[in-house]
Amino acid sequence: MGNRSVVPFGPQHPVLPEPIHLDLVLEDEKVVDAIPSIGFIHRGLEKLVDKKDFNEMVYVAERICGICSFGHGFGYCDAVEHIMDIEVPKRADYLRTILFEMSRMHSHILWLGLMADAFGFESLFMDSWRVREKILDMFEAATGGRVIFSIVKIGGMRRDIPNEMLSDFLKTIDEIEKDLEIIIRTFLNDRAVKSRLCGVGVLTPEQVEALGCCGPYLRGSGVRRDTRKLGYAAYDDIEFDIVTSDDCDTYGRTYVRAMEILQSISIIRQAITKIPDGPVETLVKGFPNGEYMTRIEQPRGEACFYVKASGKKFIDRLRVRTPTFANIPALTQTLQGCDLADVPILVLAIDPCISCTER
Amino acid sequence: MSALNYTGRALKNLFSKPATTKYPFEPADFKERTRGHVENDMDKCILCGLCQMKCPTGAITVDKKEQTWTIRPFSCIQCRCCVDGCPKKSLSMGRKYQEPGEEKISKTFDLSDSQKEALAAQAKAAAERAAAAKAAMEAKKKAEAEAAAKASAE
Amino acid sequence: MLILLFLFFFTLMMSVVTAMIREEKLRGAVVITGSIVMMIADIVFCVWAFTHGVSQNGVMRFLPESAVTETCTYVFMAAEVFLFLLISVLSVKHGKWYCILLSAFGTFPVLWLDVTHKAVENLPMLKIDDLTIMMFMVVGIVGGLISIYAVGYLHDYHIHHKDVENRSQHFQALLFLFLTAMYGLITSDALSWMFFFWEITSTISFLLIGYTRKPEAVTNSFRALWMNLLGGCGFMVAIMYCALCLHVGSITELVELGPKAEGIVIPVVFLSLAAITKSAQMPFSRWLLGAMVAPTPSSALLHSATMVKAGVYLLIRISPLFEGNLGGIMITTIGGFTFFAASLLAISQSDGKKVLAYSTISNLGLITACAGVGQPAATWAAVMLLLFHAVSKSLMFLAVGAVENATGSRDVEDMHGMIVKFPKMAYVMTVGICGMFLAPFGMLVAKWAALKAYIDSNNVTLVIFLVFGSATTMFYWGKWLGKLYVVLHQSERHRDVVHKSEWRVMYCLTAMIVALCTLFPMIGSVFVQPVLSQSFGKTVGTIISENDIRVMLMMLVMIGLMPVLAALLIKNRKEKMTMAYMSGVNAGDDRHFIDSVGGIRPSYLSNWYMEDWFGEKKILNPSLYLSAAAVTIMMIVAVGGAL
Amino acid sequence: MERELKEIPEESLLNETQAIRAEGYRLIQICATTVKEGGYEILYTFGKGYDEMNLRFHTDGKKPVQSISHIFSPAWLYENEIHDLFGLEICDMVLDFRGGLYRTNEKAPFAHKEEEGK
Amino acid sequence: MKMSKSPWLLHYDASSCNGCDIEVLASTTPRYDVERFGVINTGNPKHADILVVTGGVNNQTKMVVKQLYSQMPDPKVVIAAGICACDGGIFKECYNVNGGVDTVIPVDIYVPGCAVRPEALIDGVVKAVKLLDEKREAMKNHASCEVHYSKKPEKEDK
Amino acid sequence: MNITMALVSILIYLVAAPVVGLAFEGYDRVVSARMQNRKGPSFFQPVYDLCKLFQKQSIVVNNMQTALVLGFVIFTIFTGCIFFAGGDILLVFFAHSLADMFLILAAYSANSPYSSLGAQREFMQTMAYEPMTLLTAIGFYMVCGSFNVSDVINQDVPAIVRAPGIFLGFCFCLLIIFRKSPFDLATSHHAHQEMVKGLTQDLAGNIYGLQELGELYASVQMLAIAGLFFICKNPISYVVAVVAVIVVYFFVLLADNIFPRVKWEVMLSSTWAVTFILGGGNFLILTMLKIAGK
Ligand code: SF4
Ligand code: SF4
Ligand code: SF4
Ligand code: SF4
Ligand code: SF4
Ligand code: SF4
Ligand code: SF4
Ligand code: SF4
Repeated sequence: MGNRSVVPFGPQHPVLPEPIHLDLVLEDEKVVDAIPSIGFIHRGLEKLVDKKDFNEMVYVAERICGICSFGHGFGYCDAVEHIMDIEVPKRADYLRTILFEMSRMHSHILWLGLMADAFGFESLFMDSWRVREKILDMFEAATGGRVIFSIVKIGGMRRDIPNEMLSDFLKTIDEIEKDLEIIIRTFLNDRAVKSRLCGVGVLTPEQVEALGCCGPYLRGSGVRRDTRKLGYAAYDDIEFDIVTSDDCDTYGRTYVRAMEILQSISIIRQAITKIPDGPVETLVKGFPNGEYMTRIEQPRGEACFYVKASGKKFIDRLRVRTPTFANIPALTQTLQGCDLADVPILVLAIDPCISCTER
Repeated sequence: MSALNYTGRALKNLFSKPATTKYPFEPADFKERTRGHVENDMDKCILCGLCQMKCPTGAITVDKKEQTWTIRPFSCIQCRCCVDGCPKKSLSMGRKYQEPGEEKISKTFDLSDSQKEALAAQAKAAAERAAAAKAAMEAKKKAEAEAAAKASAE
Repeated sequence: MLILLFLFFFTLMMSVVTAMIREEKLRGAVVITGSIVMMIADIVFCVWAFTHGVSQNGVMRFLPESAVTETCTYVFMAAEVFLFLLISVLSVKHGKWYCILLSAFGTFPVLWLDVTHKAVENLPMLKIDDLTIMMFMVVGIVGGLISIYAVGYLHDYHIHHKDVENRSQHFQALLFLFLTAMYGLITSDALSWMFFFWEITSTISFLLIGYTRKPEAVTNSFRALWMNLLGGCGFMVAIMYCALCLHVGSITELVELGPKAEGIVIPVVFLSLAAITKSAQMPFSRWLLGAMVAPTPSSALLHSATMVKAGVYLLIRISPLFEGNLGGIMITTIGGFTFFAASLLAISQSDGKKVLAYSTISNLGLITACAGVGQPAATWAAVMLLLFHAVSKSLMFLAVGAVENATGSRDVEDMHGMIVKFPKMAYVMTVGICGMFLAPFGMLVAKWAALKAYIDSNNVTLVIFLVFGSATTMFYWGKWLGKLYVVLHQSERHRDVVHKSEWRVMYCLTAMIVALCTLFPMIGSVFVQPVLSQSFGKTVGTIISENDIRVMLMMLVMIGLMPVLAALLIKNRKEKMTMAYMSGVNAGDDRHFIDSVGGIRPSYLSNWYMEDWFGEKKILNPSLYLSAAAVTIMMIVAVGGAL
Repeated sequence: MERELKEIPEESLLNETQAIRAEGYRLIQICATTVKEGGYEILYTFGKGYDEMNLRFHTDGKKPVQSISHIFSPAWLYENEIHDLFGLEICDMVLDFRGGLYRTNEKAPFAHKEEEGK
Repeated sequence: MKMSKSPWLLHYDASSCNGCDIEVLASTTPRYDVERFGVINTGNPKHADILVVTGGVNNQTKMVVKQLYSQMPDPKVVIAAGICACDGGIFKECYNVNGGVDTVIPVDIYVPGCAVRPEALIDGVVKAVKLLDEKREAMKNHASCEVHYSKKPEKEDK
Repeated sequence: MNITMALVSILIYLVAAPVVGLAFEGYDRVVSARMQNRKGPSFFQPVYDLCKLFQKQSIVVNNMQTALVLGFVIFTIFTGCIFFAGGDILLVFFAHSLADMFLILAAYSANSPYSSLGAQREFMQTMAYEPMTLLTAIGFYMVCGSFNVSDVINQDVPAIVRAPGIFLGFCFCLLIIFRKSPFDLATSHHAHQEMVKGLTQDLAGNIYGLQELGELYASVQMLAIAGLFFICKNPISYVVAVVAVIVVYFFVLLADNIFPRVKWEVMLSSTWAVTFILGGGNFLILTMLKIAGK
């Protein structure tokens, strides 16, 4: 029967504000095969190490992605700090943790909104993004930027966040928590919403491990692994449980993300109460020499920053393996056999950040 | 499992005040730390060129000859690097962002007259010092040469 | 009267003559002239019958002298034995023993009836009324046109299908023979005569389906045979019962008994059984699909326009007997169900002929259901449906056949972009398809009348079947129509290998559709209403109000003006041409895009077929079982109740 | 977290990988680096729980590198990337884009180390 | 009625870091709600009046940007949102960044910022909208039309 | 209804329908925005939008598009004329599907994947709601003994009294016809859809404007049918009908804002189920009443 057709999905496509391209092989509305192409926003920024010195690379690293900009800046600094054996002041570690978790919150809320948009629930999308603005306000107050912060540096933080501001944050976070209640309830309990999420893109724990997935995508399939438990920054001092879900489908992933927002709220509260006073940066002397790979938990999962340097102003190699990159093989797998109407949902399920994927 | 969870919020929103700002009909409110644009206090700048060197996008040009400091706001990524690195604290971050425009303008600032004078004075002083040093050096050389000549003569 | 005889024997003679001419060119000429003569005779006969007898008395019945009847009866008996032998020989050859049994069971009791003179005698054997005239128009004109079409078609067919032995003279001969039988069938009033022609058409259909002699064709032909023979057995039982218990021998007499007569239900259900097998209603629908292996002219003529109509023709004839009895319920349920189920099934088909086949089954279901209501208004709708369907559907078959010869495929998907590649054909098909389902074209009008009639007869189930069924009908026709209208820029045109004669035939049919749409109020009131008034014994009022007719004619005119308007528009506007949207990766035109690996790939989107929902695998068997159960139960109940 | 780095000869890549797979590791990443002295080194990182296992070998880039995508299925993505950015031939990938994954302005931009400095 | 009252917007991410993208999207959400000015975020070039491009362009997105631009009906305005779109930003030295959007299509309004602020974007849209009216006036005099199809179809499709 | 009356009401329809349609759309835009806690556009935004579309350049993918879209508009308007001239409701629905067919063909003709997908889905939608619309016409016939609008409005009691199920079923279908969540499958105003804009993907500039105009006429017509349920001899009933239509539309908007979009399977089966239960059930009861009444 001659009813197989190939549809170019993306790079310009409204449910994918980012230019990923998929060749969807369709049979009616069924997707029988999907081939991704991810080269559209490749910039080649890893090669910038030849042109920017290791300090300037922080600005580049931050702009690997605008959503978890903080994490990328941090990850890069962490790797260099390891190579150079720099002890970061405790207060800086706590500030980093707080900002990191705020990033996670804003990223997950953003994701919830986009997901709502993907299944056509416009008011839910609007509501999520309304709440997110409050977090951006906090960012702006603390760092002066809404999405790109320019606040970490090798050896600590460029600016301190005063304690009064931190306690204001606590209040805002309470508000956010209240606002989120109905949003999370709609996502997790609404029958109509569940009908779009449950049973879509099922991957068993074995499959996600074999496909090398990470982040909420992994935990949504019941695997308990969260790189934060490695204890970088101040995570060692903070109590939190890894959120997992045994649903193994897009609903599970949604659940994990929704719960991680609440978890971040709790982490921020703990960190703000525990934060010590003191300096936020140490002096950095000399040039890095050696190699190191930092693994951190970005909102979308584990990101690896591999830095190799040979004692010069310019490092030899920076390689960033981002979570989306790791999840793309899983995406292609779940797309096979899904409905066309599920494609946006499945693409969003990995929370794609093509910017960092292609760098 | 429940249905129609969102009905209440939708209806409530309908009858409550929207969350929308009044911008552009009212001015936007920026936070104290907002990184909007780079300002240079031309009273303080010494045209050392450090900012030009540090800027990751090359948005700043310092022309020592013409005594101007130029920024291309359509290249500046508000990283605040120049501000932090300015030895004279002449740079600062303004809270208002650069206005959008039909052209990628660049803004050139002349050194303020007082600063020009100060710089000139400094330069003069430096030149004098240099001249003095030169003179001293030459005198020394001369002395040495003389001493050498003396020695060879002996 | 002479004209009728001429028509009859001329067609028969044509059959014999074509069978004997080997030389293709000559045969073609003979067939074309013969067909034209036949069509003219047919029209003359219709006009004559209409202006004489019929218009005055509403009906003409012929009571031939008994000597003639006698002779005919013997001829028929001989022919029947011959048919039986033919079937037996072929069945033995292919190891299908059960066909012999069925054939024997259908043939011999009737022979016995005639031989023992138990049959009712001194009957008016023939009857001509408006309905007959209408059928004559359909059979004669559509049949003639298709015979002409077949000349060119077969020529190409054998060019493309080298593996099939060229037996086109037989094919042509059988077509004429079939037409003869059809003429006989529609003029017969006596049940036994009708039965005789009935069996002939079954056999010819069997032979034509097996034309290619490929294994698949053989299997399908035997499936068609046994189902039709089974129907024949039903017919036979009805005849026996009528003769032995009710002492009637003709349809007219049977109808005169009225729906309330004692035991009437038995012949009614058995005749219905015969009718639903012939009209390929569920559960007997599968033979019609199998019949699609036959060359297209036979599909167009036998399996859509005429032979399958014999079943519903019979139902229309006896429709007054359905009022308020189990036979009626059985027929309406089966018909309504078939209408809905077959249209669902058609959604999942991409083979053009299969879509047509399912659509035929579906529409026949609608006609069946209409006839089964037993109300004049419903029967009016049935007759109109029959008329429109015959013309539109045969056009579609011919068009698909022509496309297949021109492009090598009859798949709907391959008609992608026809408007650019083969514009003439696209327009012809557009008329054919619109004729099948869109307002203000014929089928829809008839469907509308049917709907009204169902509501008025308080038949809730039928209304529900109809509303759902017409929605599904729209889907499968609509997506076919859509495929034709894809504009594929700069595509190569198909070479127009379709013969002039074929084009002429298709143009004729297209014109007929348009004419029918324009003239349907007149046809309805002049031809159909009188028949109904007479057979139902009451006057039948207007079915569709004048206002609506006016509105629809306006729509028709507007649609007619659309192309003109379009032409004007395109002339006077200068639009910017741009590429179709493909997410921004068109490869420089709007037929290709750049795929994931950087290659260039043609862009093409197929229609939806939704095998998982409407596929044959999903719903064919359940609906067959369901309908089989329904038929069995209702027959048992009806027969049991009557006895 | 345990972290281990093994330098291996190029030929034993498949064997080592196979063994690692058998131990229940997953693929974390593959990273190629241009070595100043010439050639490339390729670093494979595998993980099991929080533990990490690295393999590294040096290749001169003259003969194709074996793909491990038969052993670790997501490897095709990394390997295609390395092929496109470093110009290394990689053979037997399960999904081969043949250079179409990143359609970069210049071919294999990482193949050569640029002179340092701005 | 002025065109400026209903600017529909098409957003394309040519190679941005997402920072600008999410800010473009954020400007459609309740806080900034550009729909106050009639802006609808259509995903379809054929319905759009304003093309908002974020990020610099590379050879692969160059075609896409060009094509989207050509699919928009006149009058149309292009906004380059973010420093990357204006001149390549921090990535302008990357081997795979050709520079700002103006290397490919004419840009009407540059909106700076890294990331671009929603307020700036609103200002940009307000400016763009005025241009729409101007262009409409200019367009009344000449109607452009161009056809570009490949010469010959390669064989039959499917 | 005599000829002059009919002509007058057709004239009023031709002029007023776009205005009413735009008013409803403005109502839609404002209320939706407010439900999403946004300020939203002005009430007159749809007017601006439409005017803008007509000022844009016309770009086409092929030359047939214009003609087909024009066909859609002409027949949609014609459909309304039948209705407002007091014509046959059944014919109104038939003409409506004819008009829709033109739009679908326009989408098909573009040969773009998204247009074609939109066309398929539009077929699916039509297939989903058509049984219910036919039943609506039948319902009027059962209640009033005539398919003609002119007879329906001369009833003593409004149709809603005896056909509440059919009314509800019809309202359910309005969700599909107005392309609202959960059923905006074939195209959508806010294009966050896997289909991009589906059906209207390749219509641009003033041709898209034409299509929008057609949709306005169509939606007014559908709202009028919903209102027809409330109309009887009594002049006050017209006021009731207007209020009822506004309320119905409000619920459509509410549904739009509290549901995710569903897949076609769910749309088809739920719509058919509603048709069968509400429409079919109501029809069955009406039939039984009729038989009993005899
Ligand atoms: S996923 Fe986020 S960053 Fe990426 S395009 Fe969408 S909104 Fe922007
Ligand atoms: S995937 Fe990478 S770039 Fe994208 S948001 Fe996450 S960490 Fe940032
Ligand atoms: S670093 Fe400061 S003092 Fe030096 S040139 Fe720049 S602005 Fe002037
Ligand atoms: S310390 Fe500063 S002022 Fe002195 S030479 Fe260095 S850069 Fe120039
Ligand atoms: S803020 Fe950053 S980008 Fe802007 S001028 Fe200063 S250093 Fe350059
Ligand atoms: S290229 Fe021209 S002639 Fe060919 S299909 Fe397109 S519009 Fe028609
Ligand atoms: S301008 Fe800044 S925020 Fe925007 S895309 Fe470029 S790097 Fe990202
Ligand atoms: S082909 Fe040339 S002249 Fe004709 S419309 Fe196109 S651009 Fe104008």
